[in-house]
Amino acid sequence: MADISRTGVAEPSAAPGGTPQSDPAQAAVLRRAYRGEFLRFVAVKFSGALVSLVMVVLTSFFIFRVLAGDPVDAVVGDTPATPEQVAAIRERLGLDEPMGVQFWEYLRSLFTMDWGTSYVSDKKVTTLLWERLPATVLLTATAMILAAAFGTWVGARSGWRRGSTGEKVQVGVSLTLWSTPTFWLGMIAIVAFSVKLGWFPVNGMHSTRGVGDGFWDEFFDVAHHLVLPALTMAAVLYAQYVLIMRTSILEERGNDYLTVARAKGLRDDHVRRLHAVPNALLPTITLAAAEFGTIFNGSVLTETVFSWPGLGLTFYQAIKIPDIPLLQLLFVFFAGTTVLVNFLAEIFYRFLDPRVRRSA
Amino acid sequence: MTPVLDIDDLRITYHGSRGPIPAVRGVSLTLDPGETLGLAGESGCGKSTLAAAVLRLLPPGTEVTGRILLDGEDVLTMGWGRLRAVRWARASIVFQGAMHSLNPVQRIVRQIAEPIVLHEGVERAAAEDRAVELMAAVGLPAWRAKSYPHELSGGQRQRVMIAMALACSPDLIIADEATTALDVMIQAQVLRLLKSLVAERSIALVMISHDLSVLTDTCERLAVMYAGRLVEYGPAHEVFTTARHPYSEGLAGAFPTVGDTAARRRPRGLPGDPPDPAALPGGCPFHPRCPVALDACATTDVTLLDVRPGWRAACLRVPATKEADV
Amino acid sequence: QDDGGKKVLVVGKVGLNDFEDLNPLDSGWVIQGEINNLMYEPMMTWGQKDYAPAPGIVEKWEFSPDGKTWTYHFDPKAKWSDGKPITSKDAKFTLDLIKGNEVLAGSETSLVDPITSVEAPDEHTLVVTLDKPSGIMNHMNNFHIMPEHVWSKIAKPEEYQGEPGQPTSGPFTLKEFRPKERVVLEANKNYWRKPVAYDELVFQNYETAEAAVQAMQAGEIDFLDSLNPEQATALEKTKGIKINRAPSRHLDMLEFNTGAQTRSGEKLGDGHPALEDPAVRQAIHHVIDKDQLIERILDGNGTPGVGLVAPIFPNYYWDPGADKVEVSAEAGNKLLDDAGYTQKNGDGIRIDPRSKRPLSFRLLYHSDRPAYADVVDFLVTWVKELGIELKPESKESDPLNKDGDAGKFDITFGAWNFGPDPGEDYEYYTCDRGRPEKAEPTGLTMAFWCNEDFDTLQAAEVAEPDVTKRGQIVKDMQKIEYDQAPQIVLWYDYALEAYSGKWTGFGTLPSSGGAIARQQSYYGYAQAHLVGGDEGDGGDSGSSTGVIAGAAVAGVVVIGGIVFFVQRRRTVGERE
Amino acid sequence: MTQAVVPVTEPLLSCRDLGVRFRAPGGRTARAVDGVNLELRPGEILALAGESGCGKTTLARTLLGLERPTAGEVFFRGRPLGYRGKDLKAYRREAQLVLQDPTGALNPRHTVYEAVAEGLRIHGLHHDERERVADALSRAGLRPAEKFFMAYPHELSGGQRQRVVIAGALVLDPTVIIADEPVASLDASVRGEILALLLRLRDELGLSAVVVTHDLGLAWNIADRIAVMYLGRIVEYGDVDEVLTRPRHPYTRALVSILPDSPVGEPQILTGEPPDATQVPGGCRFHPRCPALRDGSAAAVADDCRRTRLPVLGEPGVACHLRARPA
Amino acid sequence: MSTTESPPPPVPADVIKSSGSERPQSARAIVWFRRRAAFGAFCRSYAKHTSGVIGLVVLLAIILATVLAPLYTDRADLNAATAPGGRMESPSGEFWLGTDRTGRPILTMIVWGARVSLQIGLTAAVIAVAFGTVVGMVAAHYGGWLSWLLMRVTDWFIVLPAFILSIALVVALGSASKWVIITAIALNSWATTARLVRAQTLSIEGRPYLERTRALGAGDWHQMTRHVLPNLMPLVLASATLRVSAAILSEASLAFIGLGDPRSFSWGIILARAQAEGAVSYGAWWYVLPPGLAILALVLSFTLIGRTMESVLNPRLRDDR
Ligand SMILES: Nc1ncnc2c1ncn2[C@@H]1O[C@H](COP(=O)(O)OP(=O)(O)OP(=O)(O)O)[C@@H](O)[C@H]1O
Ligand SMILES: Nc1ncnc2c1ncn2[C@@H]1O[C@H](COP(=O)(O)OP(=O)(O)OP(=O)(O)O)[C@@H](O)[C@H]1O
Ligand SMILES: [Mg+2]
Ligand SMILES: [Mg+2]
Repeated sequence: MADISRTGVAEPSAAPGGTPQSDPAQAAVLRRAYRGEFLRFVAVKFSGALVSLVMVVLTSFFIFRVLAGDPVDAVVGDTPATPEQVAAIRERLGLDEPMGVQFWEYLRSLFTMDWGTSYVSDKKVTTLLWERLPATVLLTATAMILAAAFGTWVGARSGWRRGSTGEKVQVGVSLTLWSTPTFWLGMIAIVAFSVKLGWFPVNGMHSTRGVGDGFWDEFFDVAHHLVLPALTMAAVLYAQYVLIMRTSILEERGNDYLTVARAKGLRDDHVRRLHAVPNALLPTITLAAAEFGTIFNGSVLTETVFSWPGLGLTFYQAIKIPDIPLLQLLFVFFAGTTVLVNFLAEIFYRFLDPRVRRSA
Repeated sequence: MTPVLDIDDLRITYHGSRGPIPAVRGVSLTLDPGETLGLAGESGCGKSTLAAAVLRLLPPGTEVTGRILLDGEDVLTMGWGRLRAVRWARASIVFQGAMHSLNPVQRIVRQIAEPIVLHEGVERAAAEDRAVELMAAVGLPAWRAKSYPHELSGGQRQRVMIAMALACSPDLIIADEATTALDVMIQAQVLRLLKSLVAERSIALVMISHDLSVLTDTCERLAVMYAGRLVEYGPAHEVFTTARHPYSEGLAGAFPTVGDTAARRRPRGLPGDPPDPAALPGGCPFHPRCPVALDACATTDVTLLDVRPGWRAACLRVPATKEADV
Repeated sequence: QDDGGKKVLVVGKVGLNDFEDLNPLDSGWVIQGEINNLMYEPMMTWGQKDYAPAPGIVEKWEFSPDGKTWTYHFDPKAKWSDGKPITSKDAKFTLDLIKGNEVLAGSETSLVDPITSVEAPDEHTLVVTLDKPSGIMNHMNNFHIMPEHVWSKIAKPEEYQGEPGQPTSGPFTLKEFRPKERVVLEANKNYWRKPVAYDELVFQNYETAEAAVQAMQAGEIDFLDSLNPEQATALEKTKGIKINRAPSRHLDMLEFNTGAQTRSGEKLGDGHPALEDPAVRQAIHHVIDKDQLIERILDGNGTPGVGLVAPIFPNYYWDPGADKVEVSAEAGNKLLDDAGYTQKNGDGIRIDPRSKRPLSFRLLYHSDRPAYADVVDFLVTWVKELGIELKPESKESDPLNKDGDAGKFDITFGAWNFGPDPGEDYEYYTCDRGRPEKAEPTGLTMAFWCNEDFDTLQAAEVAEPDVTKRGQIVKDMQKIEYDQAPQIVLWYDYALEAYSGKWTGFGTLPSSGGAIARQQSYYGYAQAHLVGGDEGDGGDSGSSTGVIAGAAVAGVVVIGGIVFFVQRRRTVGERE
Repeated sequence: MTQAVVPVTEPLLSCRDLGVRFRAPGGRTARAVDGVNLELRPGEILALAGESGCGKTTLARTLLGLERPTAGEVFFRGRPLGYRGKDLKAYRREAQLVLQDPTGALNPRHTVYEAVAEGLRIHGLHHDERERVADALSRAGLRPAEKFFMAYPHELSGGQRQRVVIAGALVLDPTVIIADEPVASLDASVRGEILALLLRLRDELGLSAVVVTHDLGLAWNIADRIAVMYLGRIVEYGDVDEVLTRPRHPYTRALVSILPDSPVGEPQILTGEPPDATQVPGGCRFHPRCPALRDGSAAAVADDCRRTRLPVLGEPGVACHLRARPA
Repeated sequence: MSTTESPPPPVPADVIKSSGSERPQSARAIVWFRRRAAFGAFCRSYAKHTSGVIGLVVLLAIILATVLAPLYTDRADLNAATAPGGRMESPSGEFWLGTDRTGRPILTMIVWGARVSLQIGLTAAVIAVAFGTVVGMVAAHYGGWLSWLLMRVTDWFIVLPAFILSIALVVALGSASKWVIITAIALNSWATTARLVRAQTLSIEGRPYLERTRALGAGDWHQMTRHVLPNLMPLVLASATLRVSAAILSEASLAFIGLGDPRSFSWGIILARAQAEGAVSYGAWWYVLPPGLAILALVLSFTLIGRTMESVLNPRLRDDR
């Protein structure tokens, strides 16, 4: 009885789910559906990244303004200041304002991209950031490219040849590198290759005495300085990439499609190169992105040991003082970049990997 | 006429972490062109191992003895280059579980075309055209060519696998539990498709399953394996209905015929548990579970005995039943 | 020395990173001052012989009997690096500028405050009138005068960052300024005194002393200061490097919280009350074996500390002579017993009879100075003999200073670069500073110490225009401090400096064995020259070896790759 | 025992207008169960059959109270099922679940004893625990029970594991067992044994059971009645002998037809994929795949098939426009 | 890395029979017996991993050396005032690894420093893992906005450059005391565990045996304590082991940056001191190499142990060593 009344209710008309194969229009329908889902995915991830960024910004304020106190001493230098000077400095830095006002100022500074001036110089900290950024990019990118290229290559091979002596050696080397304190490795490298052998400059990015004025003179000078820090920094990253790639390959290796590929008559290294590696690379991207933050960790230590004039060194210098506005900006920069990279990696990954293009 | 597949006294032993596992223990089989053979047996009896051995796809370190002739050529002794040439061109495999047998990040057309490019040296584009034709043959529309495996349903994926298996016009297709994971209705669809394609192109088919009724429906001949050995081998329908080996009989009984009043409210099965290949009992390996075991069964290792030409069973009782039959 | 025949002196610096600007009128950091001193000749400078005020741009000067009117006569030869003459107008401009600018005046209060007027009756004469006599006018704090024709156009002089190419009065001009990295000075070819004997002076930053020492060992730099004893030893052993061990004006000390309170007597912070008693402080002084510390920590590179003035200032240095506090636990214990600290608790720690608290003091030390950490070990061990306990606490410099300002400590470490003018330095030990007005942290009050006799002397010292008389007063002040012990100066450590054997002639201050770097003058670098005159040397061959090494590394990688490949080929069969 | 209390005619477990919806990805709604009326009589074995994804598992779980219905109600002994903790707990002493995959259904870290005793412990029945466990195990065919007490699941064969799961259900003396594909993951040769066990339990203990399966042969083997589901609805419901030998719904007919030696002649293979619960067609849910519509034998009611919804099947019968109006 | 159920290791088949025939054992005794057997099997399977065994041996050696330190070294030697050696002595029969500038024997420093490094590493790891486990389990079990929030925070912590955040925290808190360092490190490493635990909890909760338990009427508590947690523990343990090595490295790096208590003798501090005292340029390799190698050895041993445990417990990585 109740049933009958319910039969009258109009139902959504049939969706083409029943007979899917024969309708070419469905390709378009599906594509549209996937695209919609992709956009929704992007939106979700984007809002997540946004929340993360907001958290970064808040954390930065909390850590450096609330936890860390009054940095006047850092500003005045070696010679002591009079109370009047101190007051003047506090006023100039806005430190005499109540926390709420400081927070408001802070928020405003975010939107105007005006992060204030460094405590130790009268320069804008953003200027300092831009000045030091290229050196960091050069170093980290070199290290990353080196590490990623060699790491994934070696990782893929050792994963593929699991149990072989070569694999054991590779994994052993990687684990050892992973366990080595970066700064110590740098110290040892300097002593061995610069001081004792004299192959590379001790530190810095340019020769102390200046080189010729030509582009190539400078290029080789910088490249020469780059070798040790880049290798030092690459060591840990390399280990990471080897281990990540190896794991991905191992996960991939158990899959039947590789047996199928072999059964089709592909030779072993084609199976690896055409099937296993591309598929294993995809999860590697996400994993590598998740480890992206460690690059900054490494850059602080490496740049410090090698006096490489990048952001890591700037951060270290700012700690020593501590130069709060600079630290604040660097913190937001490091964390923000990491958040962004992860966001992009997720999107990119989803874009690349058809397996996850559809969440259903 | 050379048989497509001629296996002689094949023995395969895995050397895993748990010690040697004799997965296949002396199997001999021949298959003529266009012939269809069903290979049945419960889990772990060595069916997939046997299939993989045909293309020498076993993991390194596996011990293989005996002889496998593919079109008269011994697979076990051929060089790697020749082996690669033979794989897929002579015999192809439709693997257990299509979900994992397709590369998830390659478009299916590319995967179907891959062996064509490899073995016939044609251009990618031409091979892909052929792939689309093959897809049509298995009932997949051309617009699906650019799909990724996860965009397809289970049945469609299995069709892709079949298209792929047909790609190089092999003489032999081995379908290892090609339909087990599918729903009944889809299973019926795929089976019918496979059957017609194989018949159309007179390809020999080895079909592996543990479902005797499916095999009986699809294949001319039936081979039942138990603990790495063939225990019965004969015409499909006869083996299914009047099995001479108690194991085959038990297995057949597990699949009742709807409408058969004898089976109504009377499920049948074998007592006991499947054997552990690493620790097989002495004598006839089936005797601990055998409802009609003789004392001799515990000590005599029975080999295949003729029931009648083309029908053999590995049971001590075979001659007796044969008499009774007469 | 370098390519193209350019002669370059490369100086390694640890701490070039502390500042980001080079404002000659506002040098908060020693290194800033050092660099500015190389570019700007002061009106009067510190005599190289004994730190006595000596002519700079000003040839000679005199003051009126009441010490309130000072007349300076400018050297007519003096000119800016752009060729324009340096006149008293420039000086007047600069003094007026400082006086009228709050920020700049802030760092020159003792100079600027007493000035009532500055007149330049002619190009070569400057007359400064004061409202009270001031000893500073003898050297005017080494302050730099700026060219009016340039600086009058600078809108915000306090924000001047240091720009290359600006006219200077000293031996160098600024060529390149990369904050935190590198400062390049170019020899001032128009220098009106003797121009320097090389072309460029580079200050290269190093994050750590170690890095700099390694660069020195690798021949990348020619000069390096602020070495620690091990580094000096290490460099001494390196071929072609020479070491200068020279007494300096730097000292390390212990400071006591002598009872932080405001002027109205309100208590500040949480210092231990027993430290208000000079007997306790002096008792501690008795167990500190400065010679042993110098031997063990500094490897002998230092002299035992007395007062704030280091022995390199003969005019001001006070030698305690017979009054010297002897190293004797016995004497210390007697002092404490006599002062009534006779009771001990179960752990053998003396009890303060007034507050009933055991004599257990917190000792703050800087977490980034390992030498202090080692001194702490000695102190803890030594004071135990007095029945006193020390509880060491390490802190970063910044929070440590903050605790110091707030009086939240018992004993802390401190360091000081004295002078050369005693006036400002001793200002910090007057009651004005020791007793802040309000009960809140004020910044840089020292031991919260207050002694009226000392204050009287300080007032007299500041106002004494006669250099010798002033010296005597300063000595008397030191004696009071030594007796009262608001702080215990541990040592005056030596400046340990290394220079390349290719260079020589560095001018030390004082000339009889002083430091080369961190001077308040330009002698150190300006007098240097290459050994054997003009002969430039090809520098190190680092870059070519580097290329070779790079090629070698690449080679190894390539070979490794080939080996890998070949090996894989061989095993390919087994893996299919 | 229990049969004496409950009159034979009154159903032990039933449901009325049961509906379960899930939120599916992409903001869609999956109507997994969409209007089901069902009755389980005491001592009866009811088979629930149908293609993958038609809602069998969901229905079974809802009957057990593991899933809360979004519409309709479940009745046990005539009373609506409560979803408060206490009510559910009481219900769960009476209705037990047997899952498809015995390997997964046993915690690999628990011994057989612990696995079987778990139900007793949850319900605080500490008295005679050992005896009860032993009894349940031997009733499930694991004899001597003590031999298995300390075994871990991975030391047992698949059939033995399923027996342990059944013993775990029996230990609480339930009246109803709901078995979701109880033998699907077992080896063919041991399947029969487990089914025989279920039959025996019914005969000996008077247990009622709902057996979810996609294998009609299995239903033929043990069930008394069968309900064939399609897309969240029951399309045909009746005695096994009746439904499987003379299927009336085209869907049931197709299912039966593809069996080997099928009693209905020519196999009718349905084209297309299994239906999607997020996209339920209007009219008769089966119409897009209906062979009767396709071959024209249902031309008379074709319009109804496409437009008119069928009433929910309340008692044995068939939900088909073709059968509703005998042609 | 996805992790799957870790079935207990294979137990010899005869166990069933033997325990069956000797009936009168108490349930508790049987459980203990089974646990011992399982543990034995775990050990056997662990022992097959050479690298894991090496890691374990090294770790045990380090721990032994640390625990026995008072027997063969004198803590007073580390007091600058009572240090026995001369200035920067190179290794000799008396001082195997030489001395620092105040005459402290480096070997003694390293041996006592191991205590600090281990203590900081272990404490930070334990705090991080405990916290991470709770967060992960709560997030997995309760779902809804709480879970969403927890996972956002977790992801955030995973993504952030941990070392930078640690530095920022220590700088902000102003003091580099042991607890500040521990907090800073722990705060930065709980998230990995939380994510792992959440994934694992979700996977365990999705297992049929939990469904069965629920069908039997079990409540949350029963499910968590009887099923989820025991299945989680091995993995958490393996994860904790890996956390320790990360924590030790973080501590050393922080100390090197200058954030550490200079009077303690953690290995990072020793290296920082060596750097500050000019040991490298002095050529005092005995001051620079051993602490670094010690860090390397300890971190590596924890890593090897953790990885081995992971691969023993995770069948996917297990197939063949
Ligand atoms: N790589 C291997 N290493 C060791 N043992 C193996 C390996 N592959 C299979 N086995 C063992 O060999 C035996 C036969 O396995 P096989 O896969 O051939 O069985 P199957 O008959 O195909 O079973 P199913 O019906 O489950 O697919 C099993 O006992 C299995 O455990
Ligand atoms: N928790 C859930 N969330 C969302 N959708 C679900 C959920 N459970 C089931 N569904 C959907 O409900 C429908 C019915 O599922 P159910 O598992 O009941 O089918 P089934 O008949 O048991 O299938 P099978 O034979 O494959 O076990 C399916 O479309 C499924 O996708
Ligand atoms: Mg198989
Ligand atoms: Mg189901």
